[in-house]
Amino acid sequence: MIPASFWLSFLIWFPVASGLVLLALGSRAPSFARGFALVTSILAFALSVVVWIGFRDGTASMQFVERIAWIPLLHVNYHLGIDGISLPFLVLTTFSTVLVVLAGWRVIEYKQAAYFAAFLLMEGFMNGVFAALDGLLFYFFWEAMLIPMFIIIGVWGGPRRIYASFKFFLYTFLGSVLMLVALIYLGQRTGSYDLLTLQRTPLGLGTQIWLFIAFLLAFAVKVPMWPVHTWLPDAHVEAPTGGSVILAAIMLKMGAYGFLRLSLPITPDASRYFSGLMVALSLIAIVYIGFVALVQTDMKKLIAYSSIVHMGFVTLGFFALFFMAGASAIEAARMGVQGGIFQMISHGLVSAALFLCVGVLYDRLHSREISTYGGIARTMPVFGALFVFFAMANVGLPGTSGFVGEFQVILATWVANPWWSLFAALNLVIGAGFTLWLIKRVVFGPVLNEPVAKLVDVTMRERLFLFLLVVPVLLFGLWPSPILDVMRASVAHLVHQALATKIPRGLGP
Amino acid sequence: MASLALWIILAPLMAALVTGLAGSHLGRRLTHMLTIAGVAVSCVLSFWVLLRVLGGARLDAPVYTWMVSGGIPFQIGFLVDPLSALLALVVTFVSLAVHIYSIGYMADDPGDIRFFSYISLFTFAMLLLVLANNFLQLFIGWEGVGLVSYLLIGFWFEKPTATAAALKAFLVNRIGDLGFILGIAMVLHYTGSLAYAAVFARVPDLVGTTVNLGFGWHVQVLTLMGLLLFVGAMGKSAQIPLHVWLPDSMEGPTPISALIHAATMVTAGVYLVARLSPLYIHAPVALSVILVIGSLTAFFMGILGVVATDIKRVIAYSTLSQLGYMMAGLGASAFAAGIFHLVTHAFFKALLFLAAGSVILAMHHEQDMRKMGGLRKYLPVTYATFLVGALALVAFPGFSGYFSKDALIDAVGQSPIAGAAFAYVLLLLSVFVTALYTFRMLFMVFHGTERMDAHTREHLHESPWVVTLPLVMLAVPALAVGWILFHPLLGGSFFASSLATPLGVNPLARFAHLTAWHFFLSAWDAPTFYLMLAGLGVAVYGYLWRPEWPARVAAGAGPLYRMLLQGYGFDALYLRLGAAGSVLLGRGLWKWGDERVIDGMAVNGTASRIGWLGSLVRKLQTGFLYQYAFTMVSALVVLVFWALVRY
Amino acid sequence: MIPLNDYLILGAILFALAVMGLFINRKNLVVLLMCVELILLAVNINFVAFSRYLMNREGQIFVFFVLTVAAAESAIGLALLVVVFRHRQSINVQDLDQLKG
Amino acid sequence: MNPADWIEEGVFWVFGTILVVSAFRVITVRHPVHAALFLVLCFFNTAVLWILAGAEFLGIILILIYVGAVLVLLLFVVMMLDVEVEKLREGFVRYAPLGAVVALILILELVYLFWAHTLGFHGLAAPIHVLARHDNTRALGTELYRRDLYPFELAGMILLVGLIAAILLTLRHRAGIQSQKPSEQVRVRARDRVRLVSPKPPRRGAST
Repeated sequence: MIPASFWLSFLIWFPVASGLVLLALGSRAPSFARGFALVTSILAFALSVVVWIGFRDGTASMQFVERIAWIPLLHVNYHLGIDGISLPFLVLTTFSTVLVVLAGWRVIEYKQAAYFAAFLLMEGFMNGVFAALDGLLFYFFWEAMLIPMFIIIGVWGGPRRIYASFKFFLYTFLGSVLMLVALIYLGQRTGSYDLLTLQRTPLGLGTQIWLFIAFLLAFAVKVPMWPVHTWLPDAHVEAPTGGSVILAAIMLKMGAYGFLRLSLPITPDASRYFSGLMVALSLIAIVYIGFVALVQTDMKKLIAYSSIVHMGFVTLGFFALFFMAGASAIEAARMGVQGGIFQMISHGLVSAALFLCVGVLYDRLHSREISTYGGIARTMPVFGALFVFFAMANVGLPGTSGFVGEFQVILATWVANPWWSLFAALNLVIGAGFTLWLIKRVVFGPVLNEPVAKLVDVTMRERLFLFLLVVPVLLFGLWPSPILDVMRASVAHLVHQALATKIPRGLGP
Repeated sequence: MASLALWIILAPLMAALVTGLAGSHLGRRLTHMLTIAGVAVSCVLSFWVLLRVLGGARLDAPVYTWMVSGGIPFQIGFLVDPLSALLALVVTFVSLAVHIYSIGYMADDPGDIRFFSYISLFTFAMLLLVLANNFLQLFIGWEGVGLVSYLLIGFWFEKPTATAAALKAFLVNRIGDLGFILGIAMVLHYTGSLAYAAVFARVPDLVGTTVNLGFGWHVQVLTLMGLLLFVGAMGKSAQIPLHVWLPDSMEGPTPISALIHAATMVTAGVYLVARLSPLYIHAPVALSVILVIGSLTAFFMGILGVVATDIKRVIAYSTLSQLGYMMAGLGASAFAAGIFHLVTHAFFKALLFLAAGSVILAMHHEQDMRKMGGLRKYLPVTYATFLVGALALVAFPGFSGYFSKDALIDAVGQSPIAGAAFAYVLLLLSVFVTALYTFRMLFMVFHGTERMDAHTREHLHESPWVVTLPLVMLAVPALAVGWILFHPLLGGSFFASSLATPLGVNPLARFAHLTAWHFFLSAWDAPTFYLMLAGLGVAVYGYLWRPEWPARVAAGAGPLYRMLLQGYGFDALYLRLGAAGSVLLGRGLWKWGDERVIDGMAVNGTASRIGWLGSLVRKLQTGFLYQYAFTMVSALVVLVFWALVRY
Repeated sequence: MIPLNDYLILGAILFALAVMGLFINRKNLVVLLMCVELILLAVNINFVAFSRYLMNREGQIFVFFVLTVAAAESAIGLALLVVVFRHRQSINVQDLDQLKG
Repeated sequence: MNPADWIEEGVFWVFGTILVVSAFRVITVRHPVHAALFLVLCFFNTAVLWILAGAEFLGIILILIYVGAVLVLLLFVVMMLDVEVEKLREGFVRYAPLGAVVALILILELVYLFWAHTLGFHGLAAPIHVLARHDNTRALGTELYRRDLYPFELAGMILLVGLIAAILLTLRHRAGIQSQKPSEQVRVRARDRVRLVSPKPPRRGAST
């Protein structure tokens, strides 16, 4: 049976198929491999843009739906569809993949075809996570995506890549297995793995709590939330530039996306039950990790920690919604969730850009230590300007996309509790502290050593992918409306789901 | 009108973008022309807009919807009213002067294209701030000027002190922004909008509402709102205790000190409070705080100017002190007086800085006043204009500073706000201090013995016309603007639609029927005149007649003098508590929290625990079939036994 | 008519003996293989007994398959035995520890 | 109790006892060959018991196929290998008592379990006559070739794989043994066997 719409399937399986072709090709024609990868990724990106154009705003219902029975015995369906929350992430995924292919163009020498193949496979699987509407399909893509990443870190990574890749894999796998248990329980109990059905199924509070804990372990590791964040710095430090980009831009978003797709709508009462804890963890992430980031000596580690801080804003925006009080509670809740989602997208762009910047430096001097550099604004003026620009976006300067999400979250959190808002806003100072201190030590200052004095400025290729990121960062900073308009209806629906109780009447506590 | 406002903003932006992106292809002359043209267009349009505003035109319109979130539209838009139109003109005019000046000042700097791009960008951001009709845009411009300030303080990025000062400026400003953004959150929460008009319309309803901060702590909504927003103003306008960044910001090129750190950006906080006057008149507690902090800043920062030896630092401390005056004026709810002083200060302080820059240029980038002296005859134009600026600064009757500052001090004296008496005394004392450090600087630089080395003396000559022209350009308003604006601003109804009048006693009521001429004539009646003369007298005695005297006084003061040299120890405290403390905390959390507890015990601990368990179990795996068989049978025996007991 | 219990007890005794055989003949690989045959035999006896007393032939069919697998198993087991003996000149179980880490 | 039952009971006890005794001998005799022979005895006795229980087809194939093929193979292998019996008996005496105790406990427990608790098989008075009237072999055949055809084929496949595996494992190529290689003989070409050379005459005066 041919589904009515094939767009999402194509977005998932076209990169996967291309990746397999590249794998089959082996290392026979490296230059063909990268060209092929580039064309594929650009096509996928174009396709996702087409999907964006075809997307209808103003409705929370799923669009581009495909549904075929997959394992009828278990009531598992191949069920795809997107709403306003998942659409921006699809586009972000395809966009990041183009960047990654460009970033790995000349840098990767060992098993080039396999490198690009891994990213194409991952692109497909990540699209799958964002498009899946069936629990088991979601889980399938969720785990499948780990494998290429594991390989990318383990094969093309730095000196401690084996430790990092195992830590990454085991950490994330531990959590997600519990998610599978929760999904199977839901499937057994309701006879359906359909996420939309599960979102409507009434569940007692006790059940919801157990389910929420299982989901939480899966998603909190992925986000990552304090205190299960320690895999991220190691993974980032050891991963090749492309791996870091995808890790930061997309993979971290999976956890938060999971909260939106599973935790909040399926277990709203448990989410409310645990929301205090979640807010506390988010605030700890923002402040604690901010201080930790301050003292890092490794650029990638610093940016990795800064990612955790920014993801803290995301989870804060999501879970503060249970504390909104007063007349504007619903509006504030929506603003918080929207802010969180926007922060995810913006962080995807900005952290990707920062990792690419570090990659540019690493390709030249093969060091990530801050102390290696200093004064590169003298030798690499264009790069210095771009680095400062992205750092400012990371700081959340208005006019860049980094501001929009933080702004909304802080604004919304005030409604929940002014003190939380104060803690979150501390990032204005701490975040500026660690980011600009990095800039001060790397970009500014006198040129201290010979290698830095010999640095050459960014090439056309590097300029291309960095400017490709400048555009959306600036555009969405100056005019965030397009993204917010797309997600508005879906967010409103989500907030409605999260605030409604699902406890069957008479079973409440 | 809207398109007019748009072009005021866009002209410098476009100049900045073109210069920044393609400057190296355009060459120096073209970039200079381009940026100056951009600002000139902006300046002319501002003037025109001001004329139309005088004719009664107003504008409060959105340009585009930035976003809609939580059902609330956040818009970018313009508010053109007397306040913003006046400030836009001041900003563009000073900026134009600085642009022209920079051609000469930055002539031998390799980065001057970048410099011009930055200052045009700054002009854009400042205009965005001034012309905003809502808090969001205000904040965008606010951070935008902060960014450019950061870039320009660290303009000579190979100087470690410059980059450190830039970082410090940004971080201290961010502490202010922390309060500011919380204030914005509060405004949004309680009024449901960020547009000025809508917010001000809702403010009267909020009187008496309290917010529960937990721990049984209830605070008036408007007070808290006003205080939080004032924290932002404190950061930007460098009020105690967030003032520490401004003296260090003198690491930047001198034109920047004139434009950003004297005339425009640092007064953004003053502008903010004045702009929000409809809110502040309902928050007397917040006004008291502003008044006290402003007067403290005015007095104590002024004293620091007396001991500083770097010419730019003296002017920087003077700027701090004058900002304190403005804040005190606002705190006394004499909003018009504060803004008036802002305007006059913008001209004469920019003038002073640019003149100091001219001196520095002539002295081959020597800024230490102890190595100057007697420059009067080498730099006649600079001297003349500097003198005008100095007289304006000390509020010599007839100069612009006199009209604004004496009116401001008078208003503080009239104010019924709590703490006004205290502030009044401090401000009066500051008059003496201001005169002292200003004339000290004037005498040390332009009079007395020539203390520079021979080489420098041979090359001393007046700066080129691109440098002196802006000095003259600014000297004219420093002289005249007080006469022109005194009555319309303080007495007339010029600000009627922009600034709120206080609910109770209006401290400016006395000026309603007072013309500039009458105010000039009444100079003899005010104590300020005599305090100023006293300051002048001490300076003449200490720096012209008996130059060895100040050193003796300093030696006599001992610890007090050292404390002043260290700026009351604020920097040391912040360095130890803020910077070193954060690094220590961060390292502790990282090494102990992350690596020891989480990774060491939880993550790798789990792994090693499993490894240990594995090594135990491994001993059971002998590989001998008979042992397995025996174990199986034994287990079976036990199982069957269990079955027997159970069933 | 013999009760079902008798068959089951017979199977149990046979099974216990066979497992003990595994235990006490700790070194002789051939005897170990024989013990495995005995265990399967014990199981098959139970199958046949149940097949009779439950009035269906499922049990017998199962025995049929068990025999098939047992035959294949002993064939391969003996082949391995021959190979092992050829390499080490011994069928002592304790000598076969190359895979042990 | 009628005589037929007496006979049946007697047959069960006699053959059962022999079965147990011979099984005991399998695990205790010194020599593997003897053990194998006792195992054959076990299988014979089991076959009788199965026939007694109405599974005559299984009883027959147990003797024909299992004893006839598998156990003979076992015997063959045991006799072929030159095993040092004494070395393999090390530790026998040391572990025998413990093994005996555990075995005894297990047996006692099982016996008690079956006697004391009928495990829900109370009502299963054997409907022996129903089965007896039936042609067991035919019935089994029909089921195997109809309903269970698929597993049956699989079983065959398993045997085939076992066959191939056993051959592959034991097959070895010994160096230095002369044998015909038919494939090479067939594949041979004339020019591999005959090499035409056209020697050049030595240059005049080169050697002389």
